[in-house]
Amino acid sequence: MRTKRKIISIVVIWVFVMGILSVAHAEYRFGILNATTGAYAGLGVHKKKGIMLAIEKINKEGGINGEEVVGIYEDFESDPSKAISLAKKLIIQDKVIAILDCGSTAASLAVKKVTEKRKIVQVNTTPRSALAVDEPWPAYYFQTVPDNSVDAQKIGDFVKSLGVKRVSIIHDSNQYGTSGAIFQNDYFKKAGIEVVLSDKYQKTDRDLTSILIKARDRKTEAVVVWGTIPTPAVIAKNIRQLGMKVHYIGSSGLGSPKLIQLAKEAAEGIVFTSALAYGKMLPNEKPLFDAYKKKYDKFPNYFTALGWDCVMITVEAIKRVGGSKDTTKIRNSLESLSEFYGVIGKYKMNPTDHNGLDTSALHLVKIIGGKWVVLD
Amino acid sequence: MSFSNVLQILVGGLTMGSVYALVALGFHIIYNGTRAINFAQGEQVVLGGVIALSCMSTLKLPLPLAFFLTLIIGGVIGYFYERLAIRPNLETSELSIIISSIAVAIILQNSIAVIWEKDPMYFPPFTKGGSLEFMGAYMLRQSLWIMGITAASVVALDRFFHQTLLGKAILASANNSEAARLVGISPFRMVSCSFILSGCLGAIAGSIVAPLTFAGGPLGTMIAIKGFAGGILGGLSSSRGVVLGALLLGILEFFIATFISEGYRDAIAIFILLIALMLKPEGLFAQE
Amino acid sequence: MRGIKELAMNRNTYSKVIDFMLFLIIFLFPLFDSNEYHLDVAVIIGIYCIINIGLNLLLGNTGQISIGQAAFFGIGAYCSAVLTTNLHLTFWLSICFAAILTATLGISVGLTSLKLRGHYLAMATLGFGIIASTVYVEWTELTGGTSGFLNIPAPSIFGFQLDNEFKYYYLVWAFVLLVFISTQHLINSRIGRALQAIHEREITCGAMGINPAKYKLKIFTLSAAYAGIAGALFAGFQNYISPESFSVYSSIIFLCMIVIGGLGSVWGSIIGTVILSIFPEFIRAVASSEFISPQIKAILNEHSYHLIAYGFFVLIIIVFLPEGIVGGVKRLEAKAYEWLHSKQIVIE
Amino acid sequence: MALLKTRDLVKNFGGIRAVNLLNLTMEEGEIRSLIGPNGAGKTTVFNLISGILQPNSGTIDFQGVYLNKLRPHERCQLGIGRTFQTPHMFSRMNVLENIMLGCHSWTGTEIFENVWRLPKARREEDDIVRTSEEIISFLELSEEKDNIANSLPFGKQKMVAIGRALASKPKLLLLDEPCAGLNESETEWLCEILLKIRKKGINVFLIEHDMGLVMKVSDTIVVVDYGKKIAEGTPAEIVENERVISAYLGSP
Amino acid sequence: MMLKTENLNTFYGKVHVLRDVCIEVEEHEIVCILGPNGAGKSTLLRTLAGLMHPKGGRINFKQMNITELSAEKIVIYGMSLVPEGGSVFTNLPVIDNLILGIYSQQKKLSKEEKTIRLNNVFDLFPILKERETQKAGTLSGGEQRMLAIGRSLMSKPEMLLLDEPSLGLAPLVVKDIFQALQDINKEGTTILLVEQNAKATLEVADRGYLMLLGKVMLSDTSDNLLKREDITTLYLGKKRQFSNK
Repeated sequence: MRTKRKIISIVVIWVFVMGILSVAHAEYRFGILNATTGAYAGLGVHKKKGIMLAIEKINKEGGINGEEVVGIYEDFESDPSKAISLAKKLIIQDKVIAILDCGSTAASLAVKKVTEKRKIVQVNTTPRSALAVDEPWPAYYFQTVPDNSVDAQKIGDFVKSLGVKRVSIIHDSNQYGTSGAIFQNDYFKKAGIEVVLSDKYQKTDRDLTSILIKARDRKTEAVVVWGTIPTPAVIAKNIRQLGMKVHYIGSSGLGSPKLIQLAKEAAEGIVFTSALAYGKMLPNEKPLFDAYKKKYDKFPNYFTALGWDCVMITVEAIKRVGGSKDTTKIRNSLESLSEFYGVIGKYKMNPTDHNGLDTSALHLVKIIGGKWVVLD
Repeated sequence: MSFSNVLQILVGGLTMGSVYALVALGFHIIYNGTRAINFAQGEQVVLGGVIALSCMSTLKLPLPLAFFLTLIIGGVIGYFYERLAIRPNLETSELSIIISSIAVAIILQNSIAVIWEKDPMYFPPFTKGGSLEFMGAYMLRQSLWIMGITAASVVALDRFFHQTLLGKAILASANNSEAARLVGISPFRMVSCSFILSGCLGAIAGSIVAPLTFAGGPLGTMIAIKGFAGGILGGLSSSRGVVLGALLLGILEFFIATFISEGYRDAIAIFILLIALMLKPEGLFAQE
Repeated sequence: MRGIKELAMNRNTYSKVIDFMLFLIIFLFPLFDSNEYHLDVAVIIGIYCIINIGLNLLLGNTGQISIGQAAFFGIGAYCSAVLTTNLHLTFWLSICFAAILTATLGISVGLTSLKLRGHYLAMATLGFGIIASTVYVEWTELTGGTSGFLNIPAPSIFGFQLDNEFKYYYLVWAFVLLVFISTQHLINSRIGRALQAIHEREITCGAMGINPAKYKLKIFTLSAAYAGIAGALFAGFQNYISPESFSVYSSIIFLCMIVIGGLGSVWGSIIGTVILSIFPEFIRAVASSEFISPQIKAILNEHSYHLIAYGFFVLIIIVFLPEGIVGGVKRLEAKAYEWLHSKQIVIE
Repeated sequence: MALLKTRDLVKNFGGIRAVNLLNLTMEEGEIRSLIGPNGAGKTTVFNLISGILQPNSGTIDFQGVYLNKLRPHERCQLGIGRTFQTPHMFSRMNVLENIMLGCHSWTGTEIFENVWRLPKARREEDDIVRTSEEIISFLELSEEKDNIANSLPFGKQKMVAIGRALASKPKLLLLDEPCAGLNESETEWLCEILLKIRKKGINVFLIEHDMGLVMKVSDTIVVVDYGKKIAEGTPAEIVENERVISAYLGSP
Repeated sequence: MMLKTENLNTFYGKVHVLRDVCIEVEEHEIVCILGPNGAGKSTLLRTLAGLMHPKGGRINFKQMNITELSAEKIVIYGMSLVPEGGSVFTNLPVIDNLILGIYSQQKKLSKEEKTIRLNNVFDLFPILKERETQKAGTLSGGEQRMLAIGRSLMSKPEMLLLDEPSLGLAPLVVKDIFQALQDINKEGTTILLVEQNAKATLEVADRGYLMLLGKVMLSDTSDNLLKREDITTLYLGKKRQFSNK
């Protein structure tokens, strides 16, 4: 009996302590919904680094009106339905005032219903689905990454400038790759460039000669790849293996030092779009590069920048309404956020565009001699 | 479709098939020793890759030495895996062994991600140089290594199980453990042996396929499933069967990806596998 | 052995009371804990319970493994989603259709189970799971592909919207109760005994007039239908579904849940589901509690240790309780009974 | 009409012919024994009759019904019950439940009725319990009724197995070595039981090595060797038969 | 003294199966243990072979204490059990089954010695030679029994324990097996035999023990046992006991 009583008293005290702790917070709580396990783990870790660095920086600079920013991190294991539960957890239990990242397009969409209902801002780092692009922006739904259509336009313009007539599109079978390929196809159709092949791959594929020989047979002059590391590196290796002489153009998803590390010589000559102007650092990119260099002694990649920016624009929006914790005010402030330079580019939000980035945010980067060289 | 393309598909299919085959051989060994399925096999392969990489990059060992060290570490991990996770369940049921192996797979997968990194890592090929050309088809030098070592493993395992006393003892103790004890075979030791063997095999597989698949990364589940499918297709009880099944699966995948649909590749390959199983429930290449 | 048996007899008389009490607790739970997040977790647990009761009937009672249960779950979910969203059918009708569709598919997968056994059956069901996952992704027009299926309406009952966690909790757990009772009845009937016999020794069954093929097929169908119903409930609750929720990994986790809970026991399915679903919450609570120093917290935050912990948790349970939690409890009960018995003898 | 009739039954295993052109005719109301050396194919004959194996050629008739196409459970429903060499108890069931299982062949409620405990299912359950308890008292197993069948002594398990076969209300009972593993008193008792079973109008066909029992209870004996019938007749005839002595019994 | 047990007590779960069993076997003897079902005969053999461990008592084999040794170890010391029903490795061919019999001595044996032993077994059971490459699972019950005995003989045990070698076998085969046992014995192997078939067993055995309810009731030479009337009544024992199966 005695042990029983002891256990009960411990439980009671624990609950009591937890209760006090959960009430006593005078801080800005951001929920960070991110996947560091599962299919999106490879991207999730980088985004998370960016977010954590940004929060660190803000707090070092005195937080918002002297109050600390706290990031409450949850891993949704790349399963959108888990993301729904965790979004509820963050909002109800942790009382966050914004949800950042959301990890994947599917998860962003899944969480949308919860955030709309409870009027909490969600700032995503993933582009909207191609299926949802024609719909108006949901009220509480923002993103730091340029829409795939913007990226597709940048790639398309470059391909056009190469004078290529026959291209192949190879894309990741996930949401990002699929919707990118849709925009890319549309662009080429309008531009009068023939798409000889449009095919997809699974993230775990490690040999894509089966697709590439089809492209080779159809006399493709350029291969446009929509996807994220590592499989684009496999494509580069396979192109080299097959001895194909084609232009290799990639979407922003390729923007990672890993590409060169994995593909080695095969990465030579790859061109990809990037929001980060590697090599010629723009002033708005400096804080991230400095912070990252200091902590990890490396260059940050595109995804780190996305994570960084989603903290930065949220904090900026809060600052612009005088540090209010009212989520509707934050939303309105975010919607009117313009002329704000993030690492990615200049955000010009408005009620019809909750992102506000255009092709000017993107640069073309070419790999020459194992180094990034910015083309424009 | 030209002949060279068909050849190219065969090369790709055989290479990937060999990767699956090495995993399937691991399944085969454990199946021979315990009649259970070791779902951690895929992760053991991934682990082999990253360990070999660490041996080379951190310890600065030359490749053959790194390969050898990885083999030993793989065996040791196999041993501890068996002692800690499998042995307590040996006498209950196959199902609890399977669940144990799933738990170990989860632990290994995430531990690899924590200890190394979540992204795949570059692993240098065994021999330098561009791809080899043969009648219009191009083949990576590493593919030859993979196929060669797979073939060697099959022959070695086949001989081990059918010509050495220890191999026969493993088969015997899985078949009838009481009778095995009565002739002096310790069933526990036999299970240990099979796990050490499959650990070694995982390590070999991991280090030879890593130049192709990269080291680390979220590959374990996929190759475990493919290896299992290949093994079942061929018939789990014979080493030749599992390898043929896995190779067939690899080639099938490449043909489907090229001629039908990359998206439905897995689905169609599995569908064909199911039909094959309906026609020959014990596997296509099973003996008897 | 005799002791255990007598205990089992006693249990039969008490078990109904215990069942009733436990369900009473379950049904009173929302009145004491109105945290919507907790209710959300409880709803998901309830949905998984429905699947796992079916899976346990299949595996624990009939001895047929299925690593494709999440596929039926997904098919039920997509079926209901399509019917309610695109065709504007009522939720209740969609549940019926989901159950019928999954049952039909269950028959066709079950047909393979007649020919295959053991690992070969495991592969067949796993294969079915993979095929289903591929179809969710590829049939974009219907399923939304990787974007997932959006804007599924919340169900209503006689115009009463089941749009929050509290209301949905009762809906789901009412279903669990229904499935629980019917499965209990089934297990304790002539068919339940036949299933047990098929599980243990199929050849002997034929000699006793039991048609193993028929029952295997029927149970496969039934468990598929359970999963289908669960899927429809899931779609209605989440208002959004995507292929990731119905992956092979989910199937494997379902398997872990019932093995850890206890094979062949309906309560085992429920307990296993609850424990493996609650565990991540527990880890979360530990990781964010004040007892852990900020340095360790920072490390924990840097990496995803929770899945490693999850793996170890599953491993520890299966190593120490190979027959699952219910099996362990039963063994404990038997021991306690024997102990009591020995005391009595001493007193005499 | 003959109860059971096989014509030119053949069963091959690989290259070995386990049953070779076997013709059997069994009339109503008899106890018949099937004896022969190990590996002579006796159990195979039982497996063919009960449908666990399919013959390579030849026919089996049971009360004029052509059996070849029927599966084991259908044959059981027609009235062929059997036991196996080992008792095959179901480990998690007690004696009563084991015997209740035997009642499966003549009951017919479906999943739906049982799930909702409809009156029909309840009535049937009562029937099953009643029949099983009758059999239990017939076999004097009442004391063991609630014990887990697997924990019983071997002899008792064999009794339960016979009870389980009886529960299917068979017209023909196939017993595969019912005496193996029994001691002499148990064997004697089994003898009485067999005679009582016959009195109930159930025909018994048994495989047995215990010649004492075989001679005592059998009306006729069939001797097989290498899958072939080498002799058939009353016990007295068989004992005298030269071929049987050289192939099986051995000279005294 | 080849084998000597002192007050062996073995439990099967909660059931006390062996109660203070003391037996002795001299070299080159054939000793049989008789008794009704459930007397604990099989349990005694399993305890001796190390498959079960006694809760009390002591087993001495060739002046060595082997009480705590496991089955795998005991084989090495030269005691081999042929279990009830002759459990063979059904998935392996007959020849491999036999070869595994020398597993415990693999390092010590020359190739020639292996061949000699194999031939000895084949001489004893010619049918096994015919079935050499056949999987053991396809053999009939009697053949499997022979295979199991042959497998035990491969290790050339000094002592052979046999559990009901005649169970379920045709009278002719039983004769064969008993003949084989006598041959084996003549070559110098000590045999401890558990049997139901009292008469046939006593004809080949030198001495016999009678067990009842886990206890050794009496021991005597075969001739004496055969003569004694009360044995038959005891052996028939009307009581039906709890068995260890």
